[in-house]
This record gives sequence, structure tokens and C-alpha cells, in this order.
Amino acid sequence: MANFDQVSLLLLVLVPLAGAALAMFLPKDRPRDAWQFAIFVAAISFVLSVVVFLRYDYGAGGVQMVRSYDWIGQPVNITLHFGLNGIGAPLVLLNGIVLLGAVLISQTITRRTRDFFVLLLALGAGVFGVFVVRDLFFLFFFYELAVLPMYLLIGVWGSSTDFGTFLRTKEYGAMKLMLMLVAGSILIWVGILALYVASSQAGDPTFNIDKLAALQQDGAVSRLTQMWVFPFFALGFGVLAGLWPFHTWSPDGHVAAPTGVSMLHAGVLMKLGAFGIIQVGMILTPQGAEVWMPVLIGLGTVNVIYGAISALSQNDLKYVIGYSSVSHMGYVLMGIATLHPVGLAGAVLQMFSHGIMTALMFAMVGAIYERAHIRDSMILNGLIKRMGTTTFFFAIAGLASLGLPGLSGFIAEFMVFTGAFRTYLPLAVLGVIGAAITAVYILRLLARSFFGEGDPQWDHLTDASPVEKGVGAAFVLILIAVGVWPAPLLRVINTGVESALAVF
Amino acid sequence: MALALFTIVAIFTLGGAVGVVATRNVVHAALFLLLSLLGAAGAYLLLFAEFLALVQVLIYGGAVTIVVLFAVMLTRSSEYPRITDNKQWPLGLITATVLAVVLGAAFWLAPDVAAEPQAPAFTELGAALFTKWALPFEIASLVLLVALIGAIIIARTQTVTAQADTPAEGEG
Amino acid sequence: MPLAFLIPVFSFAACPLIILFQRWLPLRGAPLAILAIGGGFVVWALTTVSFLGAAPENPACAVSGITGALTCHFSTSWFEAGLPGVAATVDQAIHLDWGIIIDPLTVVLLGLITFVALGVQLYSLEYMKGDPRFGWYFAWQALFVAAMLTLALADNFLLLYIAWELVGLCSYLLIGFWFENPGPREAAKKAFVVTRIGDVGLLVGILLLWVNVGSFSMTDAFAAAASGELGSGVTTAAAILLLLGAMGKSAQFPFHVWLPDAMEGPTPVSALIHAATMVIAGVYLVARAYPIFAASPEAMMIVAIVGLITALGAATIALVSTDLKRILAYSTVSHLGLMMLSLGAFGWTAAVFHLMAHGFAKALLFLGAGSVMHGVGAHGDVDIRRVGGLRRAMPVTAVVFSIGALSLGGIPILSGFWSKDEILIAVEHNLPVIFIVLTMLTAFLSALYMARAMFVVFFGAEGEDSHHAHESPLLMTGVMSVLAVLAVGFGWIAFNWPGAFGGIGGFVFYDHAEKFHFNYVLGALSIILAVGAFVLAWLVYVRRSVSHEPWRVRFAGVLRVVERRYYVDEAYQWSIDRVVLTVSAALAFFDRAVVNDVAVNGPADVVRKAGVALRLHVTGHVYTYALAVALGVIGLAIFWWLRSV
Amino acid sequence: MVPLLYFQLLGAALFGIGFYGVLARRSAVLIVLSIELMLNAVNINLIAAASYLNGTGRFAAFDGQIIAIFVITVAAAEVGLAFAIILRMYRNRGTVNVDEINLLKW
Repeated sequence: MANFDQVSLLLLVLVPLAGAALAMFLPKDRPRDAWQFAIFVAAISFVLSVVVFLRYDYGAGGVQMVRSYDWIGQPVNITLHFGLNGIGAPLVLLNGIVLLGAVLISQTITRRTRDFFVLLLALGAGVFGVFVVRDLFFLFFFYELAVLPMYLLIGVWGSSTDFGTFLRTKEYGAMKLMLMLVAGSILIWVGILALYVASSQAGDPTFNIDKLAALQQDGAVSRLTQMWVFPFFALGFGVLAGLWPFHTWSPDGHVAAPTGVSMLHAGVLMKLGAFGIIQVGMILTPQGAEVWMPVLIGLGTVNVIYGAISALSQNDLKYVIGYSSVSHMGYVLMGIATLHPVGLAGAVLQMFSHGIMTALMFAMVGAIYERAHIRDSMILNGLIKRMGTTTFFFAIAGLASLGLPGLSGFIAEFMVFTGAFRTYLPLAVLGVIGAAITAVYILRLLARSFFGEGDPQWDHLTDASPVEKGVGAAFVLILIAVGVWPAPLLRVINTGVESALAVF
Repeated sequence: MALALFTIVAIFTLGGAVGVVATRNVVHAALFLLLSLLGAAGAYLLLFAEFLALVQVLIYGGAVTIVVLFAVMLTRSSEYPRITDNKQWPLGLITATVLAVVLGAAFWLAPDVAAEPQAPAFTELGAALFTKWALPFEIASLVLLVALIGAIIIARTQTVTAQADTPAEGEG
Repeated sequence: MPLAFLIPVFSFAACPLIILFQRWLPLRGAPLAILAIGGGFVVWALTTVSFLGAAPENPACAVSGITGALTCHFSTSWFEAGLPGVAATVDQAIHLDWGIIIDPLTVVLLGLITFVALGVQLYSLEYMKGDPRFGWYFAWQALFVAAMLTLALADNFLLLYIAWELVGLCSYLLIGFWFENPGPREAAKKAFVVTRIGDVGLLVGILLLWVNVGSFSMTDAFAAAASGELGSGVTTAAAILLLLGAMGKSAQFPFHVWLPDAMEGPTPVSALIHAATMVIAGVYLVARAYPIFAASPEAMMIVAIVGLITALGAATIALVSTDLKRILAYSTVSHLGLMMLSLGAFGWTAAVFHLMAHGFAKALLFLGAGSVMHGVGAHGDVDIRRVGGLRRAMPVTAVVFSIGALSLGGIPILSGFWSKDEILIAVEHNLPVIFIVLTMLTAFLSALYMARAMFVVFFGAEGEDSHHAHESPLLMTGVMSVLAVLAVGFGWIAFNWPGAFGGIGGFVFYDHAEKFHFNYVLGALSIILAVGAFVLAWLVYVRRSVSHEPWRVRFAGVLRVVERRYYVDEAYQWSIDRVVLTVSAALAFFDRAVVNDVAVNGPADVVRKAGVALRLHVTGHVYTYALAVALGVIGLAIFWWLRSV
Repeated sequence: MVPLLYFQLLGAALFGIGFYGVLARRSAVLIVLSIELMLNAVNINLIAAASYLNGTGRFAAFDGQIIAIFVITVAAAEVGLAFAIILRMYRNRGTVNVDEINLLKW
């Protein structure tokens, strides 16, 4: 098994990428085949991600399964350096699950199915890459690989909705999402180059995270550089993580995106940003992080309250979930910004649990939209009569998001509050109030659209298809399992937190 | 004595040039061009470049002026007599004078050359043309050939392939 | 003893089984739920026996220095978070575990919950027959019972909070059981949101305790509070925050709005949840965390004040409301206020005793109301004016309902009288005189509205709906009569019977055993008030010799205010519609208009406009391009000239 | 004795006038003529420089003259092509006037 460890991370990235490439050669006119092939590839990458997660030895901790392939020689020395740490492992598992779920749910894509799955698998490969690579250059490479297909996925297969007072076409959604994420990535690139220059001044120019961390440890990177480099990373990755002033792309992107894509987008892509802040911002520029963390936790709390309150008055189902994702990412940012072991562990667990619950919510809303062709919660009414299972799964996801104990949402949020309580007490209280507001808008949504008395015009709706029911049931089981017994996940996260905070 | 000759030549050249640029009538412009070119030939003579003067007179004076007159005749359109300058002429005047001043300043500030104009032996010129400058000479002939064919194709009257040339209505 | 954790586990297992295998289980899973709670009751009985018997030798048990009661403690590790392999300290990591605590309070409470839950579920077999979602009803009942039992057994604050929220969820699901019509839907949402606001206080309190004590376990928190290591400021703050949570769940004054609306749910649900078990969670929390409250006198005073206001206010509203279930709901709120008041007055045993007595009696009254509804066939709410003189049509229900009413009214020899009397003693002993006067007034009012309800419904003139009333089936009346027996006999356990058992005070007490002593003055006074109230009600409502018209006219203004429930509901609705919704609408607009259109689209528009402006230089005329070339040449010439000079 | 500078200034002036012609004239024909003037200006400078600097070895007189010859060749080719284009332009657009030919307008 030892040599499997060597190559497992490479395989993890290669399988979806190769799948995407091979999918191009499928016949164009048979969507079923494309879908089945995509399921096959996604299933393999899911199995791989589970094996990688299990193979990660939480006892030893630190970076494991290290393997590096030289790419460019001496002056620049960029190496494709793979390595998995405690924080990356659960997120790899999350991506495996959500990718398989998204591919399964995309059964209803009929137009140009083959190209859809090529892009989706490429996106999945990019996300896998970011979580397992230990080289800043390739981190940026996979980051772009994960972000760019979103434009086409939303632009071509998305859906435009006219909200009367304003219009949100899919092109607008795709364009805005792309421009803001690329703008964010420019900031990251500036940061990476600053570190590269700092490392070259210190003797050996490198993009490798471990070497840079070592350099930082023995004082090679001056405190001043770290002070101005960290905001670049924080803002650059923060845009993707839905940080407050730069969050508007997320709800608009969700509204326009097709179901499978918004599952991946909210489920995994936003976690890329938060992971980046930890992996790059905190580990490579700790002194900068210490200075800027109060700002980040302030913005995180604004995220929570702002997202929750504006979700309260949204009518479109996807907008509500979009703003609720912004609010939940606020918890993640708060957790990270506390720099407290329990807070950070809570943030990582929240990333995992929020990924699952949002993916489930989008899957169910997708099922509803597929049948009712409308998402306006004022018009939808009494869905439980015709779509019992869908409502049941959506309700479970909703309850998880409002932090009901027994489901994973509560454990994560609770740990974030514990950490935040230790460091910034008033903001933690605001966070708890944010959780209460979440309960309000989730229950309003359930009461208005799902448990209503049933409008005759919705009698034609059929319940979720077996595939959707299967995915829904799997996600619900995961939510309950993590909620009741989080130990297996937390053991791994704790080691990741230990190595991340060892620097402070 | 040489200075007097130079001023005559200068007057002829610049006067012709101003004529080309200022006349209202195209044919007058062509004739003024001829005058200016002959002035230039005079200048070559002053510089003892007799062969060049001859070439100048022969080619420019003869061939180029004839072609110009042909062109004027072929594109004779109603508004010739009323040729005016386009609305951008004041700006053009300023730019041209600034350009001339800059060039003049460049020459002015360049280190002065005290030497006398000498004329190289004609035989050296012929030899150099076919040894040192052989390759450019061949290329020059090629340029002429290409220009010749090009001019013919472009200016051909639409007899044979009338349909192909005119842009189809669809493309607009 | 260590098997006590099985009590909630049976029901926790029953709930998913019923949900998944509804169609194939007999009676759609109802017997499974009843079996689970029955098993729970049996295990409770065994635990009580072993607790009373061989407890002291058991290694896990010890007499706690603070509460003075024998407490047994069993726990298994759940999960750790933060730095691995490190002891749980505030800066390193938290270790959470599932633990149960068994002491007299738990034993008594478990008894009440399991017994009443068993009775209600048997009753619901009959009451809910023919409901399309019969299986789901019993699934949620099982989940509720499991959560409530875990709440009673929890030994650390986190597990308590988890059970607390699950109980809130179940009340949401059961109140909104008939979610087709809007009434229950809105009531369920209101219940969940209001209790959730209370839970915010509870969570913040728990975290505050964790920050100062370093762990979530109750024993550490009590030790820190009692030893004064926690500091008075933090103790008071934690106590008030815990109280906030308790007020949300036990429907105390500002958060009581959801309980009357919760009557929209099926009546057995109201009987179980909104009378006997869930609403007492708040009182239980204050009782369980008593060392923290006892350590800060300000918190105790606040508890007393909140209790008194709730008791008095609810009693007045109950007097004027016309719907039978609303009257019982407000009476519950009022009695919860009394329990809080007694806790605030250091009457710990009295509060627990009243909690038990009230639990049985109120469950009985609600089941009675249910059987009236079942008999009269009014599935919605029962207007007492339209339903009169049912004693002939429904004799058993009439007798049983009256026993419940008499007991809660405080008629001597019934259990209500003894527990209320204990509260009066505690209030008179530890609180300023104004409290005892107002408590006496509340006692009088509660006797009055209980009598009113009883006489109007069963003994007054025939109402329109009472013609075709018929007696409820045996199962329902059977359960009610068992509860009636308890309502009568339960009070007598207060006495110091011969033998080891020294009355309720000897078993359930806080830091010193209180022998039962009867204060003759207060006792006599409360008897006069209770009997007087019943006679007055009999005169007004049955004999109609005394009319309350003149009073109604003179105090018309006051009456309208009380009838409108002191406009608390309207205040909430107004604040929701005006403040919360407008703020969120404004924020959503701000998000779309400012953050989105100005901050994000703004730069995009600037770039587009710049593009349009730059486009104009392409005029199509050759000479403009020539000019551009010339300017370029001149510029370069000057630039090189400057560089060379 | 005419110093080299005079010839250079003559060339510069002629170049300026030719350039003005290109910028200011409306008819394409006249623009081509002005270009001829500019080319002649270049020739004058070339030959003047060549003959004055003959002895210094850097720039033999005949070199200058040969380049002048090449300039004249190119000028001749250029005139031919220019007028072919103008002819085509006249046929298509019916005018030789540069103002009216602005299909590439924004």
C-alpha cells in the first residue's frame, strides 16, 4: 500500500482530469452515455477521495502522502509537489461526495450533455488539485482550473429569471461571477509573487509552501512584508469565500447556475477560498494574519448577520439559499479569524457540513425547478402534497442549516462560537443572534412554500426521481452521521488545526 | 558664385513644392511637381552627382509626371476645379512646420562638416553598384516587377471576371 | 442504575423505525412508540428502586456538597475538538461527552414525564384515530419524549442544550401537525422562533460559563459558582442568560405569546407538551442550575419578579378568555409563573412539588378538554359559552374534569392545595410582603377561573352545541380517571409519614432536608380564598343570582385591555412587520442597489464608457491617421533628443 | 562655398512642405504627389551627405547616390501602385476625395 500513498494524490487529480479529456471523444448525440461515463469517473474519484481520507494517519498528523515531480529548473524551480494535511483531507472527501452528487443530479441536462460533463469534471479536478497541492504556482493553476469552467457552465446551461424590478440573465450571472473571481485571483497572484521575491532575496527562490513556511519561521520574510501580503491573500481568497463586500457574485451566480453546478459552486468552490486563507494566508504570513484577524472576524460577523437578514426578504428559493450560504461562510470566516484551535476546527467542520447541506438544498430546489419551472416562494405552495420526499430532504437540510443539534450544522457552529467566545465575545454573541435569524427565514420558507395548503396549479408536480431521492438520502445520512458522531472527522481536522496553529 | 546657384535651385524646388500644395487646380499641381523635381535635379548637379540628375530628370520628369497626368485625366471628376483643403488643414500646417523645425534643428545641431563636395569617379559608382550593392539591386528589380503586376491587376477594368470582383450584395 | 440512559434510547430508536417502516407496522407504528415509552417507564421504576436502595455503595454515586443530594454520574466520551491529545483547557481543546446524572430531582421528573407521556400516547390512540398521518404523529411523539428524557438526564450543559433544541423542534412539528390550514402553521413557526430567541440566551449563557469554568459539565460550573471563584458579575450574567432560555421555553412574561397559540395542535399534544412536560423544562433548568442562581441574589429577585408578573398577568387573561383550551393554556402560564416565583423565593422543594402536582392535574384537564371536543365533535376550539351543562351527556368527563379543576383551584385535601400552600410558605418566608399579597390574589384568581371553566362547561345552562354530545370511549376516560386518582392522592406524599420516608421534603430538597410543616395562618387564608372563589363562581355562573354586568361596565377600559391580552401579541406582530421585515427588505435592496449595482457594476460601466469614448478617434479619414503618425514621430524625436542631450 | 547644412535645411523644408500636402489635401492624387516631394527631399539629403562626407570613408559618395537610385526606383513603383489604387477607388466610390472615403469610420 505504501507505493499507493505515493501516487494516490496524483491519481486523485488525474482521474477527473483524464475523465474530462476522454469525455470529449464520446458521441455527441447520446446524452445518456455521457452521463453514465461521468458517473463512472465521479464514482472512481469518490472512492479515491474516501481511500485518501482513510489512509490519512491522524496519529502522525502533518503533511502526508508527499510526492513531488520537478517541472521547471533552477532559476524558477516550480515543482508539482503533492501533500495532504489535516485540513485538506476532509475537504477532499467533501469534494468527492459533492462531485458525485452533482454529476448524478445533472441527469436532466439534455443540451450538449457531453460538453457539460467535460467542464464539470475539469472543475472537480481543479478543486481536488487545490486541496492536495503544496506548491503556490500549482495552487494558483488548479484554482483557475476550478474557477474558469464556471463561466461556461453558467453561461450556456444556466437559466435567466426576470424579477420584475430587475433582470438576472445567466450571462450577467456568469460574467459577474467570472470577473470578480478573476479579480480576486489577481490579488492572490500578487501575494504569491511577493512571497517568491522575498524567498529569492533570502537565497533560494521557491514556490513550495513547506520551504516558504520554513523560511518564514527563521525570520527570512520580514514582518512588514507579511503585514501587507496577508491582506492580498485574505481579500483574494475572501472574494471566493463570499467575504462581505465581495459576496454579490454568489447569490447571482446561484440563481443563474444549473442545479449540478450550483451544488458544486456553493458546496465546494466557496470552501476553496476559506481553505486558501488557512493554507496560504495563515501558514505563510502568520504575523500578517495576527494583525489583520480582527478585521476578518468583523467582516465575518457582518457576513453572518447581513446574509441572514437579507435572506429573510428574498422570494426566490435559490436567492434564499445563496444568501444563506453567504451567512454560513461568515461562520467559517469567523472560525478562521479566531485563531483559536476549537474555532478553527469548527470552521473546517462548518466547511464540510455546510458543503453537504447546501448541495442537498440545491439538489432539491433543482428538482422543484425542473418540475414547476418556477422558484418564487410566494407562488409555490403546499409542495409537500405532491413532493413529499423532496420536502422531507429540504426540511432536513434547512434544519441542519439553522443549527439543529443532532445534525452537523450545530456541532460546527457551536465550535465556532466557542472559539469566538474565547477571543471576541461581543462578535460571538452577534453570531449566535445570526443563528436565530437563520431559524426565522428557514421556517418562513418552509411554512410558506412547502407546508402551505396546496394550490391546485401545483397538482401536476411529480415527486423527486429515484436518482434525486438516492442522492438526497445519502446526503441526509451524512448530515445525521456527522451530527451524531463527528469524532472520525474531527480527529483528522484536529491534526490539521495543530499544524496550522503551530506557527502562531 | 555657388551660393547664388544654390539659392536659384532652392527657390525652384521650394516654389514648386509650395505650388503643388497650394494650387486649386490638379493639373497645375502636376506641373508644379515637375518644376520642383527639376529644381532637385539642379541641386544634384551642384553636388556633382550628374548621373543622378540625369536619372532624376529622366524618370521623375518623364515617366512619373506622365503617369500623374494620366491619373488626373482618368479620375476627372466634376469637383476638380473646386479642390479645397480638408477641414484639418490648420492642424496639418502646424504639425508639418513643427516636423520641419525639428528636422532642421537636428541638422543644425549636428557637428558641422567642413569638407568640400567631391564627385566620385563614375566608374567607381558603376563598380560599386554591381559588387557591394548587387543584392539590393536584384531586390529592387523584384520590387519593380511586383509593383508592375500589382498595378495591372488592381487597375484592370472589369471585363473578364466582373461578378467576382464587385462585392456581393449580401456581404454589404 | 447505569442502564438509566436506556430510558431515552428506547424512544430515540422508536422514532426512525416508525418513520421508515410506517406502512408495514401494525396501527402504523403506534404500538412501537407506546412500547418504547412503556419500557422507559419500567426502566425508570428499576432505576428508582436501585437509586433508593443500593445507591450509596455504588462507586459512581456521592453526596454532592453543594446540592446536598445523592447524585450518581455516568458518562462516555463523545468527541474532542481543538488540539489533539491535549487536556481540555479553555485555550487548547474541548472534550465533550454524553453523560447522565441521577439525583432525586431527575428521578421525580422522569417519573412524571414517562407516566404522563404513556397516558397521553394511549389516549391519542383513540383521539387521533383516522388521521391520515397517524404514523408520523407517533414518530414525533416518540422523538419528543426521547428528547425530554435526555434533557432531564443530561449532566453537561451542551447535552442539555441539544435536548433543549430537539424538544423545541418536536413542539414545532407537533403544533403544526395539521399544517394544511394556516392556523397551526403560523402557531408552530411562532413557537419555534420565540423559543429560539430564548435559546440564544441559553447558548450564550452556556458559552459564558465555559469561558470562565473551562468545561461544560454542570458539576464543575456549580462548584465554581458556589465557591465564588466565578465572580459575582459573571455568575449573575450567566444566571440571567440561563433564565432567558428558561423564560423562552416555560413561556414566562415577555415570551409567553407562543403558548396560547400552541393550542392549535392536537389536544393530546397540548396535554403532554404544553401542560406537563415541555413547558416545565425552563423551571427544571432553573432548578437544576440552582447553585448558580443561589450564588447571586439579584438573579433570584429577577426570577421571583418574572414569575410573579407572569402568574398575575396570565391569571387575569384566563379569567376573561372564552375558549376552553386558551383558558387552560393561560392557567398553565400562570402556574409556571408561580413555580418560578417559588424558585425565586428559595422554595426549591415547593416548586418541584407544585411542578409535579400541576403536571398531573393540567394533563388531566387538557385530556378532559380533548374528550369534550371529541364528544361535541368540534375539532377546532371549544367556545365555553356555546357548550354548557355537559354533565348529563358526559358524566365521567365531568367528574374527572371537576377533580382536576378543584385540585388546581387549591381546594383542600387535593394535591394542588398542598403544593400551592408550600409555595405560599416559601414566598411569605423569604420575600417582601408585597409578594405574598399578590400571590394570594393570584391564588384567588386561579381558583376563580378554574371554577368558571368548570361550572360554565359542565354545570351551567345548556349551550347550542351540547345537544348531540356523547361520552368519550373507555380508553380515553380510563386514562383520565387514572390521572384523576393521582391528582387527588399525590398531595398526601407531602406529609411526614411514619417510617423512613420524611415527606417530599425529605427526598427532594436543596442543600438541607426540609421537614413538612403546615403554617396554619396561611393555610386557613388560602382555604377561605379558594372556597370563596368557588362559591362566587357558582353564584355568578350557575345560579346567575349575582351578575358581573356592573363590574364589566365600570371597568370597561381595563377589561378591553385584558381581553386584548395586554396587546403583547400585537406588539410582537408590529415589531416583526414594521421593524424586522422592513429592515431586511431595506438591507436586501441596499445589497442589490448599492453593493451590487454601484460597487460591482460601477467599475464595469466606467470601463465600458471609457471604451466608447476612446472609440471616437477612428474617424475613417486617412489624414487623421497621418497626423497621428506625425505626432508620434515628433514625440519620439524630442524624446530621444532629450535623452541624448 | 555652400556648406552641407544648407542642403540639409533645403531637404528638411521640402519634406515639411510635402508632409503638409499629405495632411491637408483632399484629393488622393495630390496626396501622392506630396509623397513624391517628401521622397525627393530624402534624396537631396542623401546625396548631399554622401558627397560632403566622401573622403571620411564612412559614407562614400557613390553609396549615397546608389541609395538615391533605389529610392527613386521605389518611388516609381509606389506611384504606379498608388494610382492603380486611386483608379479602383474612383471606380468604386465615384470620387477621389479623401473626406468621403471613411468606410472604416467607428
